[in-house]
Amino acid sequence: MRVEFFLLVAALLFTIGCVGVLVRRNAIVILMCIELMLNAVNLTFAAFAHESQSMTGHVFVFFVMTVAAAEAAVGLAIIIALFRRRRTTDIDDASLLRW
Amino acid sequence: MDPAVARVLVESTVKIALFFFVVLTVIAYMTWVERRVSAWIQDRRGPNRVGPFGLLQPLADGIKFLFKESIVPPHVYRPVYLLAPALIFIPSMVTLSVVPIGPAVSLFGWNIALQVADVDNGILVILAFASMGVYGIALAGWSSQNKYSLMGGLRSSAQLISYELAMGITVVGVLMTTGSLRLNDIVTHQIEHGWNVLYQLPGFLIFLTAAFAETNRLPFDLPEAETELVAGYHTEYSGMRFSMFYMAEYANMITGSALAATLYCGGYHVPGLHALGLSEPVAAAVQVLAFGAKVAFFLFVFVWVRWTLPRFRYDQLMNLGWKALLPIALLHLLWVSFLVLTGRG
Amino acid sequence: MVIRLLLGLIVVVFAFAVIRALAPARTVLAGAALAAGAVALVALNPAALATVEFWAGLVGFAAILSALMIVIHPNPMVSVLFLIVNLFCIALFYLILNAQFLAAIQIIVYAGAIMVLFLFVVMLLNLKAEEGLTARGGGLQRIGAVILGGLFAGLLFDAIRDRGAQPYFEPGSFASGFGTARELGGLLFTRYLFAFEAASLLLIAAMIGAVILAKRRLR
Amino acid sequence: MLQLLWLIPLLPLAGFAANGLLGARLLPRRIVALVGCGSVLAAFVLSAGAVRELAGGRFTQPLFEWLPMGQTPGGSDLTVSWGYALDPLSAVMILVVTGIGFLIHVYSIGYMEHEPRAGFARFFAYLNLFMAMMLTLVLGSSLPVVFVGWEGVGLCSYLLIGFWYDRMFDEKAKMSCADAGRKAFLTNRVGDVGFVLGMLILFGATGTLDIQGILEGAGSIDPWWCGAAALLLFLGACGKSAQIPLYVWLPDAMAGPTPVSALIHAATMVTAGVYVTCRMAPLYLHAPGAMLIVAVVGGLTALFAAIIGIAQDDIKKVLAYSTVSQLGYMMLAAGAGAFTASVFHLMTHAFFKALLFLGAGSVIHAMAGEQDIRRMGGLRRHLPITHATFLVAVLAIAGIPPFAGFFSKDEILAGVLEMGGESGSPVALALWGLGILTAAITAFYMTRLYLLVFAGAPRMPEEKRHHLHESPAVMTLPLVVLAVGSALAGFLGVPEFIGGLPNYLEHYLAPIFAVSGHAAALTEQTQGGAALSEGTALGIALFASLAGIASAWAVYRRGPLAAGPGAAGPRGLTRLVKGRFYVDEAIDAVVLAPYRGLCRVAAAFDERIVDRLVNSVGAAADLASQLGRLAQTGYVRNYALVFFLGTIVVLVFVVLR
Repeated sequence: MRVEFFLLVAALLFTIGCVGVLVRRNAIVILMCIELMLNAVNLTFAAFAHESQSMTGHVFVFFVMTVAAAEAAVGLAIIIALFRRRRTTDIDDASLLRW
Repeated sequence: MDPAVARVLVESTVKIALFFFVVLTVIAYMTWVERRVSAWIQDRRGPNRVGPFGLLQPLADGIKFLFKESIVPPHVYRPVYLLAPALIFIPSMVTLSVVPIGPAVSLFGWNIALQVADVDNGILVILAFASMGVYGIALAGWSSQNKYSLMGGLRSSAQLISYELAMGITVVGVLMTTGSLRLNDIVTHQIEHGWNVLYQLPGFLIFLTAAFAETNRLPFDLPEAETELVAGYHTEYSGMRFSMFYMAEYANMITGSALAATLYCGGYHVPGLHALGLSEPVAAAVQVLAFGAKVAFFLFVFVWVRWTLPRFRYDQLMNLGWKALLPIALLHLLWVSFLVLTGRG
Repeated sequence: MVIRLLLGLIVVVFAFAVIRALAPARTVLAGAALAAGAVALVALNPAALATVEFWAGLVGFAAILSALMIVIHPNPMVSVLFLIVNLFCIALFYLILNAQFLAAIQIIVYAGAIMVLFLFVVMLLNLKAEEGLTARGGGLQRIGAVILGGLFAGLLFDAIRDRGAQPYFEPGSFASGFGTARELGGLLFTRYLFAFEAASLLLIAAMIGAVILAKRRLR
Repeated sequence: MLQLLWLIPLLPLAGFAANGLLGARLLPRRIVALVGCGSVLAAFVLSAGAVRELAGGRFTQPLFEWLPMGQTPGGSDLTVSWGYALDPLSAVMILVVTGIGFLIHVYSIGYMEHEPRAGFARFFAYLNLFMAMMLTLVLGSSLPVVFVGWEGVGLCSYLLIGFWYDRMFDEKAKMSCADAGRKAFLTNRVGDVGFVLGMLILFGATGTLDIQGILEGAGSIDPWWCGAAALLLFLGACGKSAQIPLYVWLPDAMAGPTPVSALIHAATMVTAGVYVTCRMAPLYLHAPGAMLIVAVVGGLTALFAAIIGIAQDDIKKVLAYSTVSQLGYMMLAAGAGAFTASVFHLMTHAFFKALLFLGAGSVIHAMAGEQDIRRMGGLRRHLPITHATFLVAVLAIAGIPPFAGFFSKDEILAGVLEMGGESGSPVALALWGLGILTAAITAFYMTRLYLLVFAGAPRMPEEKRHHLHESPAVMTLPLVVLAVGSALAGFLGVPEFIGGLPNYLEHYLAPIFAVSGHAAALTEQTQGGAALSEGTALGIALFASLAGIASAWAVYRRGPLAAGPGAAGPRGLTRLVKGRFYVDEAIDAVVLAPYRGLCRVAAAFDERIVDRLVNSVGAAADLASQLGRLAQTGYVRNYALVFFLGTIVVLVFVVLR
């Protein structure tokens, strides 16, 4: 079967993740959407690795996972801190950047 | 359909059927064992009415559960509520499916591995699905939409994550000595070099403790601590669903025992068996029985501990997990790597 | 070209519309549709069971469906569950792509650790369903997001399409070591050693950061 | 002693520093007074020693390079060095300044006793600063140095006129003391412009600012430039020495404490203009036209101020106008080329005018601040010493022999006659007439003043009369000394023809006023004799003075109530005179009103156009940011959306390329 299949799936997942980040207001969901995007990228890496028969792609996936783990940990910590202050995880309530 | 595929299909189906039959039976009788042993420990009689020694008690219980009305409270989050009990079963089953219960034997001209799935990354599969165990409980607790359940779910998720770490690290020790992720290789390696428990006693103990925590049994049964949380995550469950939680607990016990036996106690290995020079099928049978014996022993230990030790307090639990087991496990890992470097083990 | 872009746009918008119509009320229905499709396909052509394409397609469909559910469903917990499903799908993809080790750690790290963390937080904060995605924050934002997403997808499709034909590949046709932990470990500890150490540092930093951030009050 | 010249201005400056910095808080009155007077006394002693050592020669003491300005293409050095020069002229000046200055310092101790300590210290600090500046002015060896002193004394006069900046000076004109100070300062600025311009012209013409150099080079200057420079310098002199039309500030300068009026606005500062004119004598000798103008202006000022003086009721105002008129006299002399006479009169005037002011101060002190002579009278019994000294001064200024004023005034008149030469040019004769007339009027109003203050029956209210008391010794002593001075100073310049005494001053100053050949020639020509014999002239002058006194006696013997013009509501000429010819009002209408209008226009322009422009810039920025901030919704999602859009744009370029 063709690699394009995986690429297309990954592209769709990535797009959906993007849209999710833009659409949702719940910080946790947004974080999850980001994880989704990362996974889409991972999938692309794996697919290309498979195509070019080299495991470099796998290494990258590995590192992306590491980063994702770190990102999730910190992100969730931030969300908890935010929740403590504002009793909400709605990012629109954390709009202190506003004029 | 070419014969190869057909054979794979047939073999797998047979194995899976057998597997489920055995496991479910064992689970059923574990309930009886538990009650008898606890009775014995507490100097009581325990169930002895239904059949000889009450051996038919589990059957009766099963029937009773089946005919009980299963109530779904209106306030629960239905899909998840229904999903949770099933989720609890899957991980333990999957984990168990990669455990070799005996050496490969040739039957009817076929060479059959006594193991549902012989996976290259067996250890990884174990770790992966062991970590999945939390979902059932957590979701059950959450979907019940009830404070006690939620607390139970929270506790279990925190607890499982904490103890997985230690568990995983000790397992890493095992696979380092073996140099392979296949459980068969691990067993054979133990057959050749001696059981891991001899070299990695601390690791073994940590693994056992973590296994207790993973199964949410005393002294780690805080998610369902009846004195604090009514019944924790399965407060809202009743009838067959409740029994599924119950069975899942035993399934987990079996998995834990099987893993302990496989990883540290040489799996189906019987020291000095080849000296007897039995024919292959007989030897295989003996080894399977030996494996069963080891698992049975660990199951007994589970029960034994449950009725002996009191429950931890929550902070004690966390401290034990993070401040005691984890560091020890890391040190132990150092020790193991030292062993590997010096070629022993 | 433009047509392809529009096509991608329509695809995504349509998908969103459909799922919004069905979900969240009847999330089961989506799964049912999935199962039905699979069954129908098998009924038409049993041999498909043995082909990689069948399973890949099935998994892909499940993946996209679950991804959509993540975004659509107002209840964070459900989103978490569907994300787990999605991660499993991707793990399966890894298996199909001969990356067993990746598949394993995908489940261990993501499903086993990260998602449990999400689950834990959602339960800890005991979040209720988001009061309708249509709440304030502007429809413009949402519509714009969807349209842009469509464009984006269209562009990606276009780029993928323009890669030119690549040879088919057989999942089996591989050097035995490909994708195993041993190979990957070899790479990690030789060529990518520095990156590996850097990653470990990153993890420590993240850990400390998380502790500091989540601490109720620093001493 | 001569080498310590630089110390003379420095000592009072040190005193100023000490009193100014520490006086207000740390030093007790006693110390403040000690420092104030001591420094001046020391300066006086030094000056005396220096003058003795000088012995009529000339001594220059360059101290340091002040304004290094490189060289002209011609190669002459433009550097202005800070230095002092002592010659007979400046010798006379520093002796007068430090001597009288010291006396007035002493007097001030008593006069200012009621001041709070801070004010006391401030007063002495200012006085010392004034002394330092005045000495710098007098000793400066180059015009810029002189100018520094010039401005410095201006500053001090401003500070001291406004010393009681919180008090009202002229209720009718709504003029506070601070206003008076400002008026003086600004009026002086007008003159200073002239001074600076003249200085620059001379610099351009002679390539140096060193006075000696300028005077030596004076002969070679183009006559036009020479005249211009002379006139411009004279403009400056008008400012300082209160000549028409810039005299208006002096009467108002009486807002300051009386010692200040005595020291600055009678004895010393106001004579700076005369001094500079005399100092620049050779220059003027090269510009006869300018000299004529000087003479005319001086003469007119003398008469004009004297007339106004008749009608003043404020004791200090009377003295102020008499000062103006006397300054006019000096200018007249200078213009007539009788520089010696000018300086002579300057000196004598310093004595008796200081005496008059101090006497007036003593009176005011006794009257607890009352200054209106119509409410005085009969003080003869209460203030014997003051009365005696004051009488001496009156006789001196009225020109009664043998008091100082007689000689100096006579010499001036003689000088004017000499200018006219044998035939007696009509201008000279006219000027001489002016002088005589002024003499008579001066005698008149001084006598009037004396009679109204000391003679006749007391007109002040009862309770005041009990408070009347003679001033303390610290005030009367200087009076006595000055009285002696104004009685005898005249004998320094007894005209030859009377004989008896040689004309010390003339001989002493001769080397200065007989410099260049041209000047010598000019003096030769005038030396030829005059239209009238000196004796006759002297007689006429004396007669005029006596006439003035007699008429005044006739009018005011029985007090002002019987006074014809002074009594009933002023009419016609009297009114005009009482209104001081409305010069202030005239200046206000002619100069200030248009100026204010201009200011108003400028202000309007600033507000309407400039400010509005600036504000509109700010408003534009504000508006822009108001628009820009709309992009800042504060919702992360919006930012993310834009970010995503950007990504897509980039992607379009990458993919569709």
